[in-house]
This record gives sequence, structure tokens and C-alpha cells, in this order.
Amino acid sequence: MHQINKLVYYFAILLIILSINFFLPRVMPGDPLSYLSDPGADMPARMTEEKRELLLEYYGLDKPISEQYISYMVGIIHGDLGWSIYYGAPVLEVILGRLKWTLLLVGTSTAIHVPLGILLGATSAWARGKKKDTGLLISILSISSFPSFFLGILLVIFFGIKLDLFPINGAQTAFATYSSPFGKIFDILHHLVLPATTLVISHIGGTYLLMRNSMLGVLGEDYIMTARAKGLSEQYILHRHALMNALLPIVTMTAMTVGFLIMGTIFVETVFAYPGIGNLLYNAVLYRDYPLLQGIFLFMTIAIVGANFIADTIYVRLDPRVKNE
Amino acid sequence: MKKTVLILAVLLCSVAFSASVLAENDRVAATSDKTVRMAGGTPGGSDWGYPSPFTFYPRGPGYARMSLLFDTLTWKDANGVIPALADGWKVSDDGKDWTFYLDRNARWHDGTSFTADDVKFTFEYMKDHKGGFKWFDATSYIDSVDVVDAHTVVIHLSDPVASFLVDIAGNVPMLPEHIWKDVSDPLTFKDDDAVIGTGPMKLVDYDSATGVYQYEANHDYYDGKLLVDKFISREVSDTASALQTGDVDEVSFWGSEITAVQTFESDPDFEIKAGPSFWVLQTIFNCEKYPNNDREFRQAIAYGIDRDKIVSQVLHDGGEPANTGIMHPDSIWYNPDCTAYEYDTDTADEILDSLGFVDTDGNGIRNYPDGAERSGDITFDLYTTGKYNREAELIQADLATIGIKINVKTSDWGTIDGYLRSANFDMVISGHGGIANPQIMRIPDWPASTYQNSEYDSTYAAQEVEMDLDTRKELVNQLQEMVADDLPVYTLYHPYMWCVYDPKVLDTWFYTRDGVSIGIPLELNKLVFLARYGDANENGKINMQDVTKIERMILELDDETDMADANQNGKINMQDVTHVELTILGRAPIRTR
Amino acid sequence: MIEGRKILGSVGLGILAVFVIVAVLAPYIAPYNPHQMSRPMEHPSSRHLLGTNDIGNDILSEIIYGTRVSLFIAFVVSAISMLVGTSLGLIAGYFDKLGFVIMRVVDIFLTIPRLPLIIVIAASMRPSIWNLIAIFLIFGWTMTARIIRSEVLTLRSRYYIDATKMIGGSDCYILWRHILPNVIPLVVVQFIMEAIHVIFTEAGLSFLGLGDPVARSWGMVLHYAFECPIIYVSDVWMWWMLPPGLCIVLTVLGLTFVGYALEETLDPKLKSPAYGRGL
Amino acid sequence: MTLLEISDLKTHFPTQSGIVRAVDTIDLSIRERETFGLIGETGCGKTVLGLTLMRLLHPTTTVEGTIRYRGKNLLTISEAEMRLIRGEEIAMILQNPTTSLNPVMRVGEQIAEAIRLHQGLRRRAAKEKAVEMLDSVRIPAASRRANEYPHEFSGGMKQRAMIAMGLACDPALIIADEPTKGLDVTIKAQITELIKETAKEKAMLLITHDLGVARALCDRIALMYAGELVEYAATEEIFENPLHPYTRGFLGSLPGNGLVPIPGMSPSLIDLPDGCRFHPRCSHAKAVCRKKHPELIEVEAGHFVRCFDA
Repeated sequence: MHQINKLVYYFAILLIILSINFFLPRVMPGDPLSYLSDPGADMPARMTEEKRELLLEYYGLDKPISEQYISYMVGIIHGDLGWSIYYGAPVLEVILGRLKWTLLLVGTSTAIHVPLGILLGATSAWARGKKKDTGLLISILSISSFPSFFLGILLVIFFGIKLDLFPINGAQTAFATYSSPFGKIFDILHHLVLPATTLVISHIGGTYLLMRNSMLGVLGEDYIMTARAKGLSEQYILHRHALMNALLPIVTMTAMTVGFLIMGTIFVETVFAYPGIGNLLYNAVLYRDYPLLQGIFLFMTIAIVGANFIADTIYVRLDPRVKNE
Repeated sequence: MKKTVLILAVLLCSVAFSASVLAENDRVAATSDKTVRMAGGTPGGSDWGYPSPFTFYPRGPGYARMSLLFDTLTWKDANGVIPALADGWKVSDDGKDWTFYLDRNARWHDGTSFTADDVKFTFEYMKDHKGGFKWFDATSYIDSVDVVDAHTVVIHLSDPVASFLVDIAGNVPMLPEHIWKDVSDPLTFKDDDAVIGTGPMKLVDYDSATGVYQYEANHDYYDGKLLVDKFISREVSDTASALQTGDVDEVSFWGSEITAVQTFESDPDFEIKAGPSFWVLQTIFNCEKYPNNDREFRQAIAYGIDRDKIVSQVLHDGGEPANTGIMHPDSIWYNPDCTAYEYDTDTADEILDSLGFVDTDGNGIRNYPDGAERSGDITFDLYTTGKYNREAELIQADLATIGIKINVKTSDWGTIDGYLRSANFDMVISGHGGIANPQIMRIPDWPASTYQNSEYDSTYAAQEVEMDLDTRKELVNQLQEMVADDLPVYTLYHPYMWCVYDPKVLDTWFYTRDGVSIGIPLELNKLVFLARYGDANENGKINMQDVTKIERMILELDDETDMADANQNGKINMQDVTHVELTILGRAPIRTR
Repeated sequence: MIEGRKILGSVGLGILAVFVIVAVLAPYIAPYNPHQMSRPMEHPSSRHLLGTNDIGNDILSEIIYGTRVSLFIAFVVSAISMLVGTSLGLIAGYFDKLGFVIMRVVDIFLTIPRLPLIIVIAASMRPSIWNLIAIFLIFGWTMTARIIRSEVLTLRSRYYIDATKMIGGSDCYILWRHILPNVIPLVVVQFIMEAIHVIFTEAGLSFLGLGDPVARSWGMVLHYAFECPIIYVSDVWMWWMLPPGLCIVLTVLGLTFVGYALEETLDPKLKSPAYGRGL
Repeated sequence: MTLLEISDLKTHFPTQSGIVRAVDTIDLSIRERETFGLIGETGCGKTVLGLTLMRLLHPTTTVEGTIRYRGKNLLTISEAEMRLIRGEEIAMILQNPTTSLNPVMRVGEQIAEAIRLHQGLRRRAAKEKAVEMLDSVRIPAASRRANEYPHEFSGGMKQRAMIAMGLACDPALIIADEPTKGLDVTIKAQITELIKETAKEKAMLLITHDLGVARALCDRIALMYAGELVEYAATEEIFENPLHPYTRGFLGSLPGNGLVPIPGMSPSLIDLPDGCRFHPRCSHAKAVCRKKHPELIEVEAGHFVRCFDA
């Protein structure tokens, strides 16, 4: 029953967001063909009214809005996200082209910042009140106060320009030919270092603080005392008893911030010319590319709902109490 | 704990370092081919679409990337129109029938010969798929196309088109019939076949996400030897540093980016070429809405805007105050006699006073006269996209001194376009490119769509079909004067352009006469990749001794050339030829005077 | 650590105080009007301590006035979010049926991809300060409402509220006299959290060019600096990019310290000196 | 024979508002196989005494005096040595089984981990031993229950599990902190019975405020007030012949004795009254009680009292 409720709830949320996402771009002034006539670009692409109408018809934008809405919903059910007007390609293809890079970037940074944040948070809590804790706390609070784009710029200046250690443009060397199969992997990793570091630094504070607080709470729990009374070693208690319990809120938080993690890369993408979903969204807004905008929102929503679902599942595995409720 | 962090950090660094070493090796390995890399744009702005004629994004850079693969009948170099797929051409007296003699050596990338059938097919295909070629609607002028023989084709127009050689022959990419005849929806056709053209480059790879294009040279090109093996256009986060760190070999700057250009001036590793942008920034007035519907009011505003200051403060002198008649000073259409509204607040005040706009409540802002459509302080919104905030701020300050209050509102182009379309605005700042071609002055395509003047419209229509260049120029001059006097738009400035490049990699960069195609102010003209015809020592000049055969020479014969035919045997007497101008690049026409 | 918390809190307050003073006294402190123009792109000198920007505005003055914009937006948004969020949280926690409805709305808001939607709205509206504030407010109240509600639920289960009810206290009276004072500390922490969030997001949007171009915040100064084509190939970043960036960093740091100190003081669990709870 | 000898023990910890003198000069000894009851109101420091013996307090706590266990001073040995004593030699059953069991770990595993640690058994063997232990504290279907999580246990079962955990490594001394707190009467009786059985073979320090339980289980009883012992003697002696006014008051508050509460509140351990610490609440307080701090004196053999009146 609980599961069904949850599903109904997710479904309702999806429906609401899909609708917002259909109507919002359409109430904004301008239409997808505006970009075709943007004289602010470095070239006039002139379009006659006749051609405008032809294109509106071609993209089905001349139909009544209710009809568009229905065909949009039907399309989604069939897994057809439509055709991106600006990119002239299937929306799914456009999104997937960017998604791999976003996932690489977000995935790498999350794979580093979550464990590292947990580790540091636990360390800090374990050493509560000692110099180590204070030092960690102040330094992590400090680096977390850097907006990601500012941090990225500083990294570019120092490691990209001054020291010339890392590339600062893009996700890989453009169409380089590699001497070994690992060349490409290394090249991609090399390009990944600075953007991923930026994301790790700007996200680690959240995980760290939550973990520290959660751990402090757990360390105050009676069962930790019980474990100590059994003569278990501090390390063992930390790993076997405290960590598991302290991780529970981290799981929830990480899931809740998935949307932010994915979209937050837009700043890093801008600074490092990294291809990703953030810039895609920005362009989709500028070009009023309705199908693409809808596609990105759908994807984001699914990612968020999916992450919550996964978090729920993991939570059940981690916390036996939830299962029986 | 500290140990763990340290180990992690070291790990990161070592991966990075080994990667950099490996990547370095790879780059060295890759340079056995001669590769040219250019900065295609900044994040989100370096993807210009799949470079088929129907899927590139209809912007200058998109067209330029497509035009490397697809040739047109004619093309342009630094001096003007040159032959491309057509070796030569002639036009009938009424200007309606154009005969093109096609290059016999031209081949499609798949080896098939290019023939007159392809030309006929191209125009018919575009007619059948109206709206498909978003870039330019070429077909409305064309009546029919006749194939005379495999290498001769006649294009019949319904009305004469004065700019036919540039706007249509030099703009419409030729399609291979054997590929496109089976394609029903060109907007979705993105196979490898969709990029088979006759051009000097072949597409190797394209990635929309990263905005990277990779081309390889078409070494079988019919129109000259290629100087490079590969060409890459890629996204960079910062153009100046990308050039400096060697991520790219060529970047382009414009306008206020002169500051970046200056940093390269003293650098011996780089060379700089300057060129015109054929672009203007203008304030668009709503000629249908009070108070901007009053011509004199608009003139007062024009006097009240200090364009020199905008050029010096915002552009850092990387441009010039604009021709109030719109056409770019470097174009042949430029009318130097348009009213120039020299900055003069006294004149502006006088006009406003005489119109009854007086500051009655003493708050420093003029008031609308009693009984007018609006009342209270003169205040209205100035819309701009984020790009021109700086200019808007200056205008706001300038107009405040003549007692007009402006609220700067920024919005994206989609929104502003909506306002323009519905004539729901007071003033908009917006740019306009391609001002080397009178076609941009057509209303209502032009953003000044609220301007209504039947004389203007008829003059425009007249110049469109006027085949005599001088007469046409005169008509275009009149159009410019009307714009300058009536001020449906008030032009602000023309920025300059620069390309900064590493001459060791490629040193043939140049700016095209009146812009690539219909006025793209880019240095990315396919001719930069071609060795100049007969230029054995590659010094950029043709070696006459290398010219062994001239297949066909085209002379623009007029009355004066006849005079060189002293013995009147119908042939020119070479001793009368005082000057031979050889146009560089490709197989250039030899002009005689 | 007890001392450390106090020190951190005071340092945070000190930083914030400096910025607030700068914001309030901007016209007196700033050497120039931020819109006044002199020669563009000047290097730092005695006339312009941080040089001038691309159109000749004094960068120092721009930053000083930017303090006003950045802090104003953060303050207004956080204050209104706090008011709305707290009220709705109180109501939702106290009245079950209304609470259910409010919490479903909150859930939906929390599931909507927040940053993308903000970007979509901001890009099409190209906001002025007030538009920005409105955009932030759409989402600002939700987290506060949720947190306050769960706190109210905890408080409500405590006996003394039932007791008050038995002796005839009205719902309003209970909310006002018994529940509100107990959630105030939490509200203050939420206020700070929201302020940090707003400062970051506003700076980010401005950096993308979606801020108010006329009332230039720190983020907007950074935006123009980033747009400058020689920012990486010259030393310009040192006086044009670093100072506004560090202002953001310091403000957030100040808020973080204060928030942290408050939180530590408030949470009895974190205060206990011994491991055991029963002590 | 004396198993544990505490002398001059002081446990103080610093807080923001001042130093908490939770255990302030305590001397007592526990003999082998003896059940020793430590009784006092909430907040008198009896749990801290238990934790002090286990050395489970925060490092900032200052502990003075000596705790001699089989000749070793527990306050001076290394942490590693101490760990070997915890659980194996001295086990502590913490109060409040609901929070003292790790919610995300199977009960069997929680018992087995101490066995694995101290007896070096492998996982499987330790598990079997844990089941055995659960069985011995009369948990039905022990092998199934061992695989369950604490939230699946009832309150009484959790307490049994706690006891099983304490007994797992066969310690010489068990410190049981309020083992019957919060249980309803029938369960309490069962648990008391269980403790009585197990205590036969072992020494036990039973910390409680439940005199009934103490009387049923203990050989000797000590009463603690405001960080110090005020009276201790054999169980029957305490009940028959209580000498300290606090003891008398405490006995008087028993349900069987008319439920007369001691007036006033126990003092804050930070701000202790001068003189006798009980004098503000004592109906017999005299001038001397306000000024001088009474010593613990042996009024009869084995019966110690801290009162000028005794």
C-alpha cells in the first residue's frame, strides 16, 4: 500500500512537472523561430513571413495549444521526446550527447566528494573538540564559501594558465589521434581534473557538515557506549557501529541534491567549456527550443524522482527499521 | 587521516601528470599531418549544426562550416566575385537569363562528376522543400532551370535580380542529385552522405555536444591545391588564452575585444589581420507608438546620444561611429552623405522644447505636453539582450541629460523578438549583420518593421531589379538617406574585426569582400586553405611562368574595352592593356583595364 | 571547542558587520559613483585603487555599491521566505488537514528541478532586482516550512501544550506563546541558510549574465570581468575578478560561521561534554 | 576476597557553567561473587561511577584516585589493556536497552562481536555462542531471533539481549545500570529473576534507584547522594537499621512505606552546598551540618554512615 501510494505520488509529481514544463516556455514571449531572425547574431538570417509559417507548420507549432499538449503527452508515453528545433536532431540524441559528459563529470566528482566528505566528516566528529576537528571544520567551511564558478576561474588561472598543468578547454583534445588506446582515456581524465576538482571542492562542504553532525549525534547514542563497554576498538566501533547509522541522512541528502548536482555543473561548464546538460538548457531557453527544453526537464525530473527512489531503496537496505513500517 | 588525504591528492596529481605527458606525446604524434585548429566559439556557442545545407544553424559560422564542404556556382575572395563551380557566366540583357559554364573537373566527394543536372536538381529540390534551406530563400526568384549540355546550364528568373551573382549563384550550395533525390525530409537527413559536396574539405567528424568539427582536405579538389591536411573548429573557454597556450592556431576578435588583440600586437609568434564586420549596432524606434512616432522626437534622441563616447568607452575604439544610413563604409553601397547627427545636446534640447516636451514639474525630466497620449515624465523602456547592457547604460545616461528617462530592461532575444513582432516596445537596442548587402534593408524582415513609408518601399523594390550598378547604387543611396532622415533606427557603431593567427601554421587568412556569401564577416573563407593558383613559391602571388594554360578568360567587356581594340578586328590589342590585375587565390579571373 | 564556537561566531558577525556597514555607507565610502566613467581598463593606481572596468567605471566603487545589491537581495529573500515558511510551517504542523495539503505542495516544489527552473525564468525575464527576488521567493519558503513543521510536530507532542489546551488556550494562543518561541532559533538558522543559498545563486545567475545589469551585484561585476577577453592573458583578474569574488566568499563565510555557532549552541546533542546521553 | 577496590575516586568534568563533580571521593570495595547495590536518585552520579570504572568517559573528564581490579589500577593501565578488561573481565549492561542496542545491526551479531574479539572465535562459532547466550537468557527461538534487528524485540527481550551481551564473555564483574528501568511489573520480575540467577556465579555492581530490586538481589547496598556515598551496609542492615536521613527518606518513598517523598531537589553537582550536602533537605539539620562536611564513619562493623547524627 505504501509502495503504491509512493508510485501514485511520483506519477502525480511527474505529471505536474511535465505540464509546467509544457506551458512555461509557451507563455514566455517569443517562439522557437525567433532565433532564426536574430539580427544580433553576426549574420542576418532573414526569414520571410511565408517561410516562418512553413516552418511553424513543419514543427506543428501552428496547431491549437491543447492539441500540442496532447501530442506532447502521447509522445512522452511512446518515449518520443520530439525533434529539437535549434539543433535539428532528435531531442533524445541531443540530450544523450551531452549527458555522457555531464554524467562523467558529476559522477566523478560525486564519487570523490561523497566518500571524502563522509571520511572527513567522520574524522572530524570522531576527533570532536580537538585541533584536527577545528582545523578541518574551519578549512572546509572556508573552501565551501567559494562559488563554484569563482573557484573554477581561480583553478584555471593557477593550474591552467600559470602552471600550465591541465587543459582548460573542453572534455578532450579535439580529435587527436592517440598513440595508445589508453591515450584517449588519459586525455579525458586530464581534461576532467580541474572541472571535477572544482565540483568536489564546492560540494564537499555539504556532505562533510552533514556527516559530522550526523556522526556527532550517533556518537552520543547509547549503543556506541555499549560497543565501547564490550571492549571493541575505536576503529571497529567507528566502522561497524557509528558509520552505518551516520550514513543514513547522507543517503537522503545525496538523493535530494541530485538535481542540483547535475544542474550546478552549468557554472563549471561555462568556465571550462565543458560540454554538458547545463549549457544545453541555457541554449534551449535562449532559442525557445520547446521540445528540447521539455526533454531536459523531463530528464531532470526523472533523474530526481529516480534518485529519490533509489535512495528509498538503499535506505531500506541500510535501515532495517523502515522495512517493517 | 591526513595521510589518506595526501595519498588521494598525490593520486590525482599523478594521474593528471601522466595524462599530460601522454597527451603531449599524442599531440606530437598527431602533427605529422598539417592541421589547422580554430576557435569555433565559447561554451554553448561553438556548435553550428551538422554542416549539411539543411541542418546547419542558420548563422554565419554555420554557413561557413557548411561551405567548406559544398561549393556554389560563384564565390568571393578579398576583391569580389570569382568563379567557383562555374568557370564563367553571361547574363541576358533583360537580366533574367543567366548562363553558367561549369567546371569540367569538379567531382563530388564520392567521385561522381558534377554536372548541369545537379544544378537543375538543386534549385528544383529547394523549391520542393521550401523552408528547408533556412539560410536564404533563393527559390522565389527562380522561374526555371534549363540544362543545355552536361556543363552548361541556364537559370531563368521571373524578375531580374541585381544581386544574383552574390545572393544566389554565390550563396546556394550545389547538391548532388544522386544522393538527395531520395531524401524526402532534408531537415532530418544526417547520414554521412548528407555532407558529400564538391568542396575543398570533407567532413570527418562532428560532435554537437562539444561543438567540434573535424575536416580533412579533399586533395582531389578541382580548383587548387590544399595547403593543409586537416582543419578543426573547436570550442574554447577563453579565446585569447587558448591561442596563447596553443590550443588553437587562429582566433577572431571584434569590437571591444581590441584589448585582447593588443596583447598579441607585440608578440612575434602571432600575426593580426583586421577587417570590417559589416555589422551595426542600432537603436530601433517604435514608429507607431507615441512619442517615438514623431520623426523630430527621434532626431532629438539621435542628437542626444554621444556615439563617439560609446565607441571609446565601450569599444575602446575597436570600431567606428556608424553610417546613419546603415550600409557599411567598407561596402560599395556606402553613402557617405547621410545626415550625421553630431552629438549636440543643445540641438536636442531645442527640438524637444519646440515639440512641447518641457520639464514642467522641475524634477529634471521633461514632461509630455498636456493633452498628449501619455502624461507625466517622459520615460520609456529600452530593451536589449544582455550583450549590449553597456551601450544601454551609456544611452540611459546621455538621454538623462536631455531630460528623457530611460529604463534599461534586458531580456533574451526570444522575448525581444516577440515585442518587435507585436510592435509592443518603445526602443530596442539590437545588432544587425550583413550590412554590405542592400537586401537587409527590406521591410518588414528588417527589425524596423514599424517604419511605414511607401516611397521607401517602392525605392527598395526598384533597386532589387535594377541591373545597372550605378543606377542601383543611386537607389540604395536614396534608401540610406531616407533611413538617416526618418530614423526608424538610429545606428550607433560598426565594430572592427581581427583575426589573430599563428603564421607558421597557416598564413593565408583574409577578409572577404563584402563578407563570405551574403555578408558573413568571417575570416573562415574556404579559399584560405587553397594554394594560390600557379603560386609555386607560395608567396601569395601567381608566378606568370607557371601559368601554362588558361582554359577560359572572362572579360567584363564594356565600351571602354572596345576602345583598346585599335585595329577593330574584334580582338583586344595587348599593347593597349595598361594594367592587368590578377586576383589572387584559386583560379582567379584576370581583369584587364 | 566551546570557545572555538564563540570565536567563530564572533568572527562571522564581525565580517557581516563590516559588509553591512559598507552597504549602508556606500555613498560615503565609495570614491566614485559606480556609473561615472573615466578611462576604461586602467590598472590600479592611487586614483583608482582597483583600476577601472571595461567601460571606465571605478571597480572599487562598483564593488562597494555591489555590496548593497547582493546583501539587499539576500536579506529580502531570506526575510520573506522566513516569514512565509515559518507561518506555513506552523500552520502545517499544527493543523493536520491543512498541513497535509501544504506538505504535498512543498513536496512538489522540492521535486521540481529548482536551478533549471530558475534559469528558465530568469533567462526569459532577464530580471531586475525585484524579478530576481520574486524568482528566489518561489522556492525559498519550502525548506523552512518543512523544517519548522517537523519541529512543531515534535513540540506539539510535548505534554505542556496538551495541558494548555485543556485549560482552554486557543490555537492561536498556543502557537504564539508556546510553539513560536521554541522554533525561533531554528528559524534564525534557516534564515542564514537561505541567505547563503541566495547569495550563491544570485552570484551564479549574474555570472551567467542573468542578473540585473543596472544595479550591479558582485556576481554581475564578475560576469563582466569574465567576459573581458584578456582576463586570462593579463593580470587584470587580480583587481577585477579577485576582489568581488572574495567579497562573496567572505560574506558566505561570515554567514556560515554565525550559522554554525548558532546551530551548535542550539543542538543539545552536540553540546554534551560526555559521550553518554544520560549525563 | 576483594575483586574491585575503589579508593578516593573523584570524577569531575568541565562544562561551560562550571565543573561537575559527579563522583566526589568515593571508597568502596566489591568482593568476588558479591552483588553490590548502588542506589540513589537520578543525577546523583551513580551512572558516572559505573562509567568511570569502565573508563568510558570523555577524555576531558578528570578522574582521580585508584580503582584496583585484581591488583591492577584501572586508571593507570593503557587504553589497550583496558579494552581487554572491558567486556571480558568487567562487563557493563547499560541502562535503556532500546537505545543501547545498535538499530541497524542484528542482535546476534551484536552479541557475537564481543565473543569474536575476546575469545578469538570465528564468525560462525561466535554466532553459535551468541545464540546460546540468547537461549540462556530465555529468549524463545533464539537462533531465529539472533537474526533479527532490535526493533523487532519487545522491551523485555531487549533487556534480556543486553544481559546476554554482558554475559557473553563470562566476565568476573558485571556492572548493571538500571536493568529494570521502564519495564512493567511482570517483565521486571522475570528480569530480576534472571539477574539473580546469573549473579550467583559473578560479582555484580547493580546500579538502581529501585530499592525493591536491590533488596531482592544485593548482598550489600550503598546509597549515593550528590556524588558521594552517604551510607553503606549489608542489605538487611540497611533495610532494618537505616541511619542516614537520606536513606530513611529513600525508604520512606517506597510504595510499601507510604510513598512519602523526600522534600526538595537533589543539588546541582556544580554548585554543591557547604557542609553536609544533604542538609538543605534534611529535617534534622543542625548548625554543624551547615558548616562542616561529615566523614563516612563505621558505626557498626560493615555499616558506614556519613552523618553527624549517627
